[in-house]
Amino acid sequence: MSKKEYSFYPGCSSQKGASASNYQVSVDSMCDVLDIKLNEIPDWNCCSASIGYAGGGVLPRLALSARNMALSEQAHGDQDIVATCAACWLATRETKERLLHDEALMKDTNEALAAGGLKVEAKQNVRHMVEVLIEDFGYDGLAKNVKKPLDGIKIAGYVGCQTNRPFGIAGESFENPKYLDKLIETMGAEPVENYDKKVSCCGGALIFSEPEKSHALIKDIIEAAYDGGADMIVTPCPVCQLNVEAYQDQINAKYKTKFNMPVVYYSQLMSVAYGKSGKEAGLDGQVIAARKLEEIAGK
Amino acid sequence: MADEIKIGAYICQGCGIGDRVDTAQLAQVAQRDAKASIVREHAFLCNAEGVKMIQDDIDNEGVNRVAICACSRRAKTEAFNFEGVAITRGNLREGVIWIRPDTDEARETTQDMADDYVRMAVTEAKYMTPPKGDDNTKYTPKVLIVGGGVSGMTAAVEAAKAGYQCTIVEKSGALGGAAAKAWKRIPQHAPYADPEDTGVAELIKAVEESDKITVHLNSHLTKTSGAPGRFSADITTESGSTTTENFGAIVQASGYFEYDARQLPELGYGKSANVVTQAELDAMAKEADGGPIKTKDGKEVNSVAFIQCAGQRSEKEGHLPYCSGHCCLTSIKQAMYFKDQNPDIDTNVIYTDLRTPGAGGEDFYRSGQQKGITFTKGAVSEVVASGDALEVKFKDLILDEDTSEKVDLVVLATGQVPNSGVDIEAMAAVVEGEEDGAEPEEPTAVQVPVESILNLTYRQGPDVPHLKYGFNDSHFICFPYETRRTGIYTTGPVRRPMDMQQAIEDATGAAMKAIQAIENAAKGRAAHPRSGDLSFPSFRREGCTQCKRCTVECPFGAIDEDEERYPQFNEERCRRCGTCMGACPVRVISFENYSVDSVGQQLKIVDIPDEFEEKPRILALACENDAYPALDMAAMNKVEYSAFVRVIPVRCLGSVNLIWITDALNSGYDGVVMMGCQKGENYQCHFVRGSEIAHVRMSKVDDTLQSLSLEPERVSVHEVAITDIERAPALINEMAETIEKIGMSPFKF
Amino acid sequence: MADIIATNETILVVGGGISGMTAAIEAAECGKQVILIEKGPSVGGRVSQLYKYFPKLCHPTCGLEINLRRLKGNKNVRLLTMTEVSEVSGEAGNYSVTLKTTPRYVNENCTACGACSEVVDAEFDDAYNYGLGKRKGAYLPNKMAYPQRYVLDPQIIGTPDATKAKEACKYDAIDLEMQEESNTITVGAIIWATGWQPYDANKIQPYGYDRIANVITSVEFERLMDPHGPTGGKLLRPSDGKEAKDIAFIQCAGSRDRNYLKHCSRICCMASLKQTTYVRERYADEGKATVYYIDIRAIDRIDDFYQKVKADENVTFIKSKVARIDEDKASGNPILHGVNTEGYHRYANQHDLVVLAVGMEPSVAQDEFPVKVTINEEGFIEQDEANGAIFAAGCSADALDVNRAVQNATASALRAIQVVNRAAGMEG
Amino acid sequence: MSTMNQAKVEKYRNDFLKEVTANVEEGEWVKMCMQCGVCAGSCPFGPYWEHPPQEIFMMIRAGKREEVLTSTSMWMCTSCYNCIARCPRELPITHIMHGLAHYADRLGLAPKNQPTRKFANLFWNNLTKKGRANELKLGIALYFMNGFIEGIKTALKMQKMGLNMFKTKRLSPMELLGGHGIKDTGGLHAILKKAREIELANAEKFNG
Repeated sequence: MSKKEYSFYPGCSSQKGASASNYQVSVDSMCDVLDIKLNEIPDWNCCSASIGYAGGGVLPRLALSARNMALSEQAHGDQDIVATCAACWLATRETKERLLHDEALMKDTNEALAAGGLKVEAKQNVRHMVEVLIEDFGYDGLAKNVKKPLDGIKIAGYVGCQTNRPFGIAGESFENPKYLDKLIETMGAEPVENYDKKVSCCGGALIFSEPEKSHALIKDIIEAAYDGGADMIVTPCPVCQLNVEAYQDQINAKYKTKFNMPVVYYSQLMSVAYGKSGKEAGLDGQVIAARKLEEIAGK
Repeated sequence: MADEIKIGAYICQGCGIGDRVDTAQLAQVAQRDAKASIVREHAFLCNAEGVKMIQDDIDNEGVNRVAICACSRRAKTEAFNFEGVAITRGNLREGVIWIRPDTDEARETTQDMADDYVRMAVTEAKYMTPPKGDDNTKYTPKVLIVGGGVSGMTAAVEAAKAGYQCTIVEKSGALGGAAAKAWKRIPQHAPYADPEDTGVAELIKAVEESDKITVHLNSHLTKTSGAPGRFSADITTESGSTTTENFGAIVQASGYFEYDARQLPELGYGKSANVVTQAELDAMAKEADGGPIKTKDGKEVNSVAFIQCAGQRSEKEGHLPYCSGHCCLTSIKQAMYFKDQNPDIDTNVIYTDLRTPGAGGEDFYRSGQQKGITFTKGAVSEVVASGDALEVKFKDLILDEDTSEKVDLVVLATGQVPNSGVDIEAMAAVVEGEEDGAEPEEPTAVQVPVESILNLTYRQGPDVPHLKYGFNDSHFICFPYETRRTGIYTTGPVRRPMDMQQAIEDATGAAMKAIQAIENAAKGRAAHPRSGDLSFPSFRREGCTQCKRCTVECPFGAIDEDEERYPQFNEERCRRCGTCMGACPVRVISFENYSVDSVGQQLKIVDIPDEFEEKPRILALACENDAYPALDMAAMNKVEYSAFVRVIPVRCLGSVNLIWITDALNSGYDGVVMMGCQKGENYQCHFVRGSEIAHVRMSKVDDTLQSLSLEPERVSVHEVAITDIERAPALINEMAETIEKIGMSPFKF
Repeated sequence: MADIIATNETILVVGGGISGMTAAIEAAECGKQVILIEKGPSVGGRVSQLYKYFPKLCHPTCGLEINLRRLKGNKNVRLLTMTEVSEVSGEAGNYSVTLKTTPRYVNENCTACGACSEVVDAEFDDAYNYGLGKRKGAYLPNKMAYPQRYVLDPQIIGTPDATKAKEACKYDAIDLEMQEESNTITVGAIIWATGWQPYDANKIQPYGYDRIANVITSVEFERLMDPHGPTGGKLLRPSDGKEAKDIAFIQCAGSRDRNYLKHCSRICCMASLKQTTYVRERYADEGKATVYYIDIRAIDRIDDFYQKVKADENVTFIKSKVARIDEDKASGNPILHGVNTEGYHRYANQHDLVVLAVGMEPSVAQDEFPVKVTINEEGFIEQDEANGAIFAAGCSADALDVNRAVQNATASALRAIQVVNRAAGMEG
Repeated sequence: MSTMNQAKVEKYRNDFLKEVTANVEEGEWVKMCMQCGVCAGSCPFGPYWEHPPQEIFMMIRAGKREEVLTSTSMWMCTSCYNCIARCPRELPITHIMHGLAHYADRLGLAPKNQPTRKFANLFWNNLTKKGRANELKLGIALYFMNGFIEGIKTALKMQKMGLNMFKTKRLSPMELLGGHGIKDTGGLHAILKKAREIELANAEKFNG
């Protein structure tokens, strides 16, 4: 299979030293095996995620994503834009849809971009990395590269919100998407059946401003994973990953629970299954060590 | 009947009948006991060969009565469909072998059962005549349409398109009815976004241009008599001149009255000129014709509130208990009048349940929202004048608070009150009450000046009976055009509240039914539900005591009185239910294919074993539409029931004559079970009151039982539904147990 | 089937549900020649799968019995089951229609004795009961089925079951060699009455129909209540076979929703109100019903039925579109989450059983309609001059209750008669 | 009352629905709500909403301007998009909530101490400064958004979490010294400024 190239939008959290830097490490490893070349959009900016609204209005917010698209068009206009972060993907895709849907908005946006010497057409596909995997490789294609099946690991596929709604992955439902379970299976692990909190919200960005309320949601998410007999949780979203993994201490303190549930990215599962080392899979970036993955990676 | 009766009895051995009963014995019984002329057994009677055997006997042997002893009368009807002969069915499969266990002990009683059903089928055939049809039929391809509104005009135009002559009689001086006063109508086509032209002018044009349609304006009916195929109507103008014309069928499209909003003083109607009804608003919009809608004092309206369900869906005295169906959509339409003219006008629709059904309804609702109409779920308590404006006080049911809104104009969505003429049943009740010396009940419904619409000369009264709230609707879900006056179809808002689109559909269907009535009447065929039945009641005048029960009890008002006060049957009004036959104490009414004898002789030919054989006999009379199919389906499920029962299907429990019960008890039956359908307000009976009447009549059976010194438990009457596949057999078994308890009848000879 | 006689004075009615039967019978009772075709093995359609009608609470099979008797007794109607339209060409007053008939493998010799069914082993989901029960590979579609004739499931053809069935039949009624047939006929007018299907509840993901055993659809609920149904009329819930006494009804399940069907299906409010009475009928004071609704649409004079149900203390109405359902793992009870918008009250209510009042999806195949007619966004055939002499009847025309569907079918019969009368020179 | 608020009150008088339609992101959808409440029931933070979205829509129609704009409710949105996914009328509820929050904030009506309001503003300022989000600065600013003492307390509470993140190299102290950013900040700022101008002009132009 020839090399596949995409115009890559890594997003702030994937930068070195940022909260999802280990995600990026594993994505690179995974792409290496799949022969994917990610061409970073030059000088990309933050998408403002879903929390930029208070300060920014509609147009300034859309302009942020439009700028990224404009830069992508300039640099690799013939490639699909791919994001690994759910919020980055959502913001960019939403901007694309709204611009294409509304001529006036397109005009206004371009007027704003012109102030920075840019211009956008918004014609490129905007895709999440998961879509690339499922649609461009397929489960069978992904399975081919498995060197170390993840035997004996039971995993709760936590899809969360923003890779799922409002756009979601083609062919999947909002309430019970199956792709993550299928990916888990493809890597040789066992998905938790009917994982109740699969698409429940973790509080998202409100973890910062409303920690208590968010912790209550996260507690349910982890609890349901334990109920399903999970060894770990896997997710496609950096916000989900951070929220569900990093606050377990605080949740334990408040709710007298004893959570110690590893939360990993799909790309980490894949890197390990594809024979990469624990470091290459970003496992050293876990706050709660994913022992079972480490074991397989170490073999 | 000049023909000699020649009965062929055909006994099928198929489907296990031959294995379970001795068919040779059945053949013998048919010949010896029931006197069939030709008896044949066949291994597979319903196949081509078996059918041909019977047809050959009809063609070559002169068989004119065919008794088919095989499966239920509901099975294999296409195979056993012989022309020109009377056909009866002995139910050996569903009636015998499928409901009895295949055991040695049961063998004898099963055979007894089969023997009897063969006797009964042959005997019934003997007392039946193939109906010849009515000689007095007329073909009058002309429809009388009462009312020149949208419903009436639609009926006329549609019937005319099918080739029939139509006459419209319109009370007022112009065609168009209520719709003509409206500016626009609710859209009838995608995208269901905007009000559209009413189409009334176009419809009037179609009426006026048709050479098949005659219009009488300023006219009403002063007398209507006859029957389908031969109605005669006196059409009288305002000036008093009368013309008499003949018609084949009648469509009554007499429309509705506007609810009298003066009964809603709390909503400000009558107190402020700026509180109007929907009809008045449409008139104002018509006046404005796309320009600003103005109040009575000439001010442009800047804000308007629509109050839904004004005086409707309410148990309060003087209010309408029902929903008028169209008002939500109408308010949206009218709010659009304002919004389309000037989007800055505030329009608020205050509702409790917004009702915009179907494909177009929801689109129209959304379109209204798109145009900026506000919808508030709220309960309005009061409208008060406050300075120049009106204050609408209401409880916002979403925000859960009492609030108010100031507006220039209030529109009340008041309901439709049917213009259905005289409530003949209330009239009859009043008359009866007076006779009993009781105070006539205070009518609580909204009163509208009552004039008869049709002025029928029918003995039961001048108009079509009302169903509920004054509407002439059909009682039946599956049969929306059923009225209780054959050949007269009501349509439009007189039969059910409705909007214009529905009225157009409804009127087209009513025109169809009118045409059908004309065609059927010409051939002497019964209308629904016994469609195609060519029999009609025959009446032996010399025996009649003029008791009038038949004329009173006929559910369809088919029987009048002649000058000498004898009943006068109007065949084409008759639905062939036999209620008159059941009513007649002197048994002078019968049908060629259904008579006191055709049933009475069946129950008499049943073999009644003597007391010591311990084989009781139970007569079951089962409604052919519900109880009988229920028993059939019980048999398909192999539900067992007593071998001592003999089931006879009847057209309706209302056709059951007391003599059958008396005869049965006298001749040694141990019990009688009657199974009719549900009575009461939600009656199931397709002959309206058959089951009800039977229950009343049978309450009088006690006298008979007493005179015979028999226990009252020996006769039971039940309401049985077609789904009672467990219960119907259980009722029979219950009677068998009762007999076991109280003992056998002493009347065994 | 070479003996189909049809001319440009013949009316073709497509669909043998209550609308199609009505249109066919009404026209035939006017003396017109009618060919009535039905895709399935018997007529009766959706109403034959209902336990009771609203608002009278009478049984649909009662009216069906009358209609069947009218049909059986009328020689003007020719009924062809297992038949569909594959092609239409021509114009008003002169259509050429190709009919495709799939094999039933049972001929008119069948006496419905049931011997074939007894010997066949294979069982399949019973479509009559919406898959809630099983039926044999040789079967009578239901107890009221007309034609009263068995059918062999095509899945048993070529298996030993088929041979066994054939051997069991004493009447030479099973013909395993039957082939698909195609016939082209001429007709003057076509009445399209292909009815509706319950909206696929699997698509309404928040309600977990595919995940939670005790979430069922309104049409399934009818089957559970029906004595002819899979439980013999007992209200037993799927998860554990226990009696369900506290039942939630969710309105607009698939209707009035841009994610599913954007139209209001009209019948569902009345249907749920009716079904609350079933619960009360079965369990008296122990029976409880809760109706979650947006607007209760008990339209026109039958609003009194709503008033009556509303007055019942055991029936609760909550103005709310339920947000989602999950399952109490221990009891199997569905838990409904949402907000009562009348005053903002949040709830998480457990019930024994949830009934989704699923919407009415027209069975008009929008993309595959054999000839050009005007079909609206909702999928219903609009009345349009451009449709020639193709007239929709019943739920092919709009989301209608039985009463209105029959009304509409009667009107369609007249529209068809106008065309064939013109063809016959009766003018108009 | 802020001047902008004053101006809006005068411009729209009692027609709050119209004001929302003109000034709030996706505000033209508010009129399309049919009060089913599926949004209210779908929100993960539902119980914390004083007025759920559908009620806010009704309040807007009822002209409850003050109550709506000073409410904390729309600040409860976690952007989970459940309401959007389920709304039978396809209202972009998430965006309307964001839009209302933004508008209330601009008018100076949003509750000053609403934590999400503060955080969201911090976030915007953080990201627009250098074009990319600086998680550490954001985090520190976040701790201290309720004042110095509160900030110390929060920081202590969050200490372990922060340490964990440092340990796993998912939070870099280098960020304090500049950290990530884009090259063309000038261009970005020009774009954002222009976008803001166009948006304000559009709201002024809107009429009905």
